Amino acid sequence: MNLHPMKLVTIVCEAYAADAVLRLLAEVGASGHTSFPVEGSGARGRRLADIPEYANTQFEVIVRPELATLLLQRLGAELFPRYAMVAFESDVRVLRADKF
Amino acid sequence: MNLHPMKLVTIVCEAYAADAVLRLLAEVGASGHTSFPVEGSGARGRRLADIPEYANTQFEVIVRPELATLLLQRLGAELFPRYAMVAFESDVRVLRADKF
Amino acid sequence: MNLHPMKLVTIVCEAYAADAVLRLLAEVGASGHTSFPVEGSGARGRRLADIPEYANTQFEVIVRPELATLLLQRLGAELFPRYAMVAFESDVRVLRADKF
Amino acid sequence: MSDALLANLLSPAVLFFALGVAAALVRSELKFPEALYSALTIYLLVAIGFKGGVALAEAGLGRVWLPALAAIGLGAFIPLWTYPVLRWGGRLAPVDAAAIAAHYGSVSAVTFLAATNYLAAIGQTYESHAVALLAVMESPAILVGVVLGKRAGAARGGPPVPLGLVVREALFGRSIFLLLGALGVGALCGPAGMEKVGAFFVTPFQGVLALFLLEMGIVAGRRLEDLRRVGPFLLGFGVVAPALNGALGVAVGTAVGLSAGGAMLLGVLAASASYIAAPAAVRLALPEANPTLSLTAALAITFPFNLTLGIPLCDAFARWLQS
Amino acid sequence: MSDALLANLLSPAVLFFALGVAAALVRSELKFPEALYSALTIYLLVAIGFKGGVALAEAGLGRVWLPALAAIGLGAFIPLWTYPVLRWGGRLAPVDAAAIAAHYGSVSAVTFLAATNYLAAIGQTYESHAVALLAVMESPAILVGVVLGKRAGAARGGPPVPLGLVVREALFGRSIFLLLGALGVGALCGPAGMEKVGAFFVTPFQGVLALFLLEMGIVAGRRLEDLRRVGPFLLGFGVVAPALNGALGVAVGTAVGLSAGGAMLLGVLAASASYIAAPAAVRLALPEANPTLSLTAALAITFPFNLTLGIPLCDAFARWLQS
Amino acid sequence: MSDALLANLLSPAVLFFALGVAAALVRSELKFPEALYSALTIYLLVAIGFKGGVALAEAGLGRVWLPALAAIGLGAFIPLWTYPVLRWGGRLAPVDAAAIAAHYGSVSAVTFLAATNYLAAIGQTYESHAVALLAVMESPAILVGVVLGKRAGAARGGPPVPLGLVVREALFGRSIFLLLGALGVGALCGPAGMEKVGAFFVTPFQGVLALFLLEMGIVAGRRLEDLRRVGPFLLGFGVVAPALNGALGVAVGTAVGLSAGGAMLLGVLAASASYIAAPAAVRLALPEANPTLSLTAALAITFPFNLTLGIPLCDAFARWLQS
Ligand SMILES: Nc1ncnc2c1ncn2[C@@H]1O[C@H](COP(=O)(O)O)[C@@H](O)[C@H]1O
Ligand SMILES: Nc1ncnc2c1ncn2[C@@H]1O[C@H](COP(=O)(O)O)[C@@H](O)[C@H]1O
Ligand SMILES: Nc1ncnc2c1ncn2[C@@H]1O[C@H](COP(=O)(O)O)[C@@H](O)[C@H]1O
Ligand code: NA
Ligand code: NA
Ligand code: NA
Repeated sequence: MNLHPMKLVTIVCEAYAADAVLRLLAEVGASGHTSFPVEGSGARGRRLADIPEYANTQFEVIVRPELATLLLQRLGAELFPRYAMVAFESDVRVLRADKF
Repeated sequence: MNLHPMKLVTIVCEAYAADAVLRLLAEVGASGHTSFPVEGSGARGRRLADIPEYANTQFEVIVRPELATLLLQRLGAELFPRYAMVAFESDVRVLRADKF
Repeated sequence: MNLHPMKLVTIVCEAYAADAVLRLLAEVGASGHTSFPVEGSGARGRRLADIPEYANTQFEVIVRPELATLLLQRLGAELFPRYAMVAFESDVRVLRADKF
Repeated sequence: MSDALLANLLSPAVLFFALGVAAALVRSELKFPEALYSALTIYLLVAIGFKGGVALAEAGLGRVWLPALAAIGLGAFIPLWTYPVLRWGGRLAPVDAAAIAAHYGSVSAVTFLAATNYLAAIGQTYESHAVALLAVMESPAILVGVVLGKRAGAARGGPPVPLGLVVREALFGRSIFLLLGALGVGALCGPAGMEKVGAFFVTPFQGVLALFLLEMGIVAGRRLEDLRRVGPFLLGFGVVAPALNGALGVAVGTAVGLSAGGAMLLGVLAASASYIAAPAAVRLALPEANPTLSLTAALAITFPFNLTLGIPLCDAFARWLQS
Repeated sequence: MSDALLANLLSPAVLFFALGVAAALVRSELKFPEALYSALTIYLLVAIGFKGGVALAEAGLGRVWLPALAAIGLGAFIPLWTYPVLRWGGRLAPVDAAAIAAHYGSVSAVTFLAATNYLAAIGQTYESHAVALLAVMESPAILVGVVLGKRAGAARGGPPVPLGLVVREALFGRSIFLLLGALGVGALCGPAGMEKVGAFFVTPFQGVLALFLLEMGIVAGRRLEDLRRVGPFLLGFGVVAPALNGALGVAVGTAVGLSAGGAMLLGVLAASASYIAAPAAVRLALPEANPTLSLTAALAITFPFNLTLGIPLCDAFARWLQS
Repeated sequence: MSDALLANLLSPAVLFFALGVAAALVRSELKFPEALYSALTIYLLVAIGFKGGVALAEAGLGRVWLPALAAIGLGAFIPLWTYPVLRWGGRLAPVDAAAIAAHYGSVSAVTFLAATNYLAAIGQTYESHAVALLAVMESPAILVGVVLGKRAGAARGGPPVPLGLVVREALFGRSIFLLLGALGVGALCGPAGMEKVGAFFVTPFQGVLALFLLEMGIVAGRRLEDLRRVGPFLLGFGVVAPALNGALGVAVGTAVGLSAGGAMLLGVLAASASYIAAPAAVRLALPEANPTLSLTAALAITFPFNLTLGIPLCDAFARWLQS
């Protein structure tokens, strides 16, 4: 079995930013994504997930290393100024590199 | 305080594969697992989590390094051909290694 | 674009421990957190998330490295003896280090 | 007929379904939480099962066994004719043909409910224990379809799924279990039980169904773009197969002595394609099959077709046949 | 007046709201799952839209177009006077002033419902198609507010949001779509449809609203600590603006020939601030605005004010004006 | 008696519970979303509290204070006798004995509801304000149990939990807060309020309870395999303790002048074990206790026992005592 090094980019943002994030993922060419609702707190206060207006979404995206850099760059330039969000990358080793 | 290096194996799969994944985890001898519903997209299309028939599940399993290899090997051989899924491992350091 | 090394501390615990975890995060000075409901199994048995009395919560906290050590130390000393929980740290690189 | 058709198209149920499709098409961010979808499904299945069980207790098993046998036979037969059509007519992989055949032989409870609403609206009577036919008709086609698929296709890898698991899923899956279980509860309680819980399970039922169809419209509408993946053959199949199965069901129902209303309901059951019970069981038993094909056909083509045209057509055919 | 006020404060709706606020204040771990909040919202919007649509079918469009035009004009006007007040009076950033103005020009369906409950309780009649005013009054203020915000503020970075997206959101957002859609369904079905689904959408309605207000109390109560972030100016604005808008709405309603009950409802609509439709659309169109300001003001100040005092005040003013 | 027993076993509530257990045992993938469980719990607690409050407003506090005091005393007493039995008879750790004692002294609202259903079904009257006894009986045992546990066991590590938090949880926990709050709302609204919201909170109530018991059956059934962890002593305790507490409650109720129906309800309350309020408060106050023991005993042993046998037994004993 071969495992292949990839980057996992994680984005936590207010739910209203979700469409913009999905558009960006499509533009940079991510092959897929996983997302789920979360709640949290940060610089822009508590985001209690009790009503949709305050909900957060977490995105997890596995990408090739060069794509990770591009994705984070554009996130920082285009979406960070507007929305409550954090983003980070980490190293993972995936099964079936051809999927990504 | 001592932190102990372990592997975190993450599996994202269609919900119908969840039973098969749990059986596999039991067979390889994982000491526990965490799971939650997610939605996503990938090679097999969008999986909108609006109805259970399309839902995805994410599994997170902390295992000793040698178990991680075995688990991923069997995932790739037995479940990947059948189900929509991705899997990857990453390095973590856990509190209380005796739990795993 | 600059990415900054940080620690991601992940805590999975029974939902009844959530208040204690949040108090601890405030005490050690974490700048924020993300959380979501999960289900799982471990040393203390299955935790089916079908009723709130059995639910689990996963916390993800991005902190500076020195804070990660402190947080895990106090978790191990104060909360591990009492609650069903696991905790681990991993390495991430964040966008906008000034947020944390 | 065209009056009845218009009345059907202007019923709250169909209009709310159309509204849901519209919401998906204009990409309104309107969506129902998954828990609400599940809650409504549970309510509808329990309510219909319970009501049917009470009716069964009143009617007695004597009047049900023959139509029930016919329904079982019908369910088992449909995959037998649809499989070769899909396999060689549609050039689908054996395992995909078998999976789709299983979906179309099994039934959709919501389509059945819409048909009973239709009958009530036009003042047509029917055997109130007909829900027993719905209950017994979910599993047979799934079992037949799975056997067809197993015979035809070698697994792509991995150990085989134990047969016990498959049978358990076909018999104890979410929707079948709820329906049969509530039927049993209703049969044991009888009218005395209905007096207690009727205000929840009967009085608001039609309104809940209308709300659920709004959600079904959104769900179906969001899958319309999957139609491209499905190909023109399956698109046609999704309309022609229900028409044929519906006619067959009406004929069989008439033959075993059902009233025009009852025969129409058996026709609608035959015409309907399962999108709850079959996907779960087939996915377990035939994981190599592509679920997009069967689920999209059942959900995005056949369900809307039956809701709007199939139901009045079955009704018209049943009246014509029995007049 | 003070009798009516007391009757309002002792209604189940207001008492359950107070209970919810109390739960949040004593930090009881009581909370509603998000799915239940969404389910109740969907139910209330569909039920009110459907009921209004049936009333519309009976009244005919002829009696609605003038008040509807007035409501649209009112909605578009409110941001025009509140924007400068917020911008220069409150020294808020242009984009924040525009966002808040949009929230206060748009409307809150739940406040409207509480007002109709109030009228029913005191035995005051009103035009039952008044819900059409609610439906048409959600969007105009959002569009005006967004234009004000776009003109005033340069984006802080990132590509501009396409205008089409914004208009789509303002017209097809969750709450507007449901309300207008159910209105259309109700208008097409008419009383015959109501007979089918009334047992679900009408009979239990007031009870569902009471339960929802319990949840609204928790939601508002949990945001009370955000009031500190909002500042004293906005706190005052959250009480004074609804009072002025309410009076304006009552006057306009009277001018276009509505009954005392109808004019009161238009007043309540003008007084109410949106916390579902506006946040979604404004967040999309003016992401630079701080959502805590507008949402906290609408949810934690103006909503409770209207629920307890605003509604009886509008009613008293309408009676006085028309007597 | 055996007739009444049979009638109870064939009621929709008990049959749906059995169906849920069966679903878990045959490992049907049927499950309710957590949000639906919470929604049903909220509905049931609010409905029962509100109804009880209205009854209280009509009856006046004068007729309630003595039984309420008796209920509080009973709740506080039960942990005092069960703790030593569990500690020395069952050789349980002090903190576990205290935790279980708290659960059995506190009460289960759903068991109470099933008992009122039972009384209604057999045509037995009872004091309609008896729900006040349910409300006041949740907390006392929790407080007593926590004190017992704190005295007995030194914490295994970590700073002690502030006492204020514990008292707040015991008084303001989810279920107690909802029940007492809705009771207060009902008492303030009176019959006028009931007229508005009764169609939601009263009419469909029994049906909602039946649906909830289906879910409770699944929940209990899925925990049956935890019985192995619990040991034979606790298994016996889960049946014998409710029988004794039930008899005690009936006797106390009779002594303070309750009717046969009212005394039976106090007996059922004493017999029932809490699985909502107690777990939350005890987990907070005595985190060293093993929650599997107390929750499994309450949920998987005592709840089914009371639902099927305990309720008719209490009723029979109450009739015998008062005849
Ligand atoms: N230090 C942190 N650790 C984990 N998640 C965070 C952290 N800071 C912020 N977040 C998440 O990111 C969201 C937006 O952050 P912010 O823009 O800082 O308000 C929050 O609601 C949290 O869910
Ligand atoms: N590149 C990716 N990054 C994150 N998650 C992914 C990615 N690709 C696939 N997934 C997840 O894995 C599921 C199955 O993937 P697939 O088999 O490729 O359709 C998807 O529905 C996603 O939830
Ligand atoms: N090996 C593991 N991998 C992933 N999650 C785990 C593991 N062990 C325990 N957990 C999670 O931590 C929770 C508490 O664990 P425990 O205290 O071991 O019962 C479980 O319910 C799981 O959600
Ligand atoms: Na069929
Ligand atoms: Na307004
Ligand atoms: Na008790």
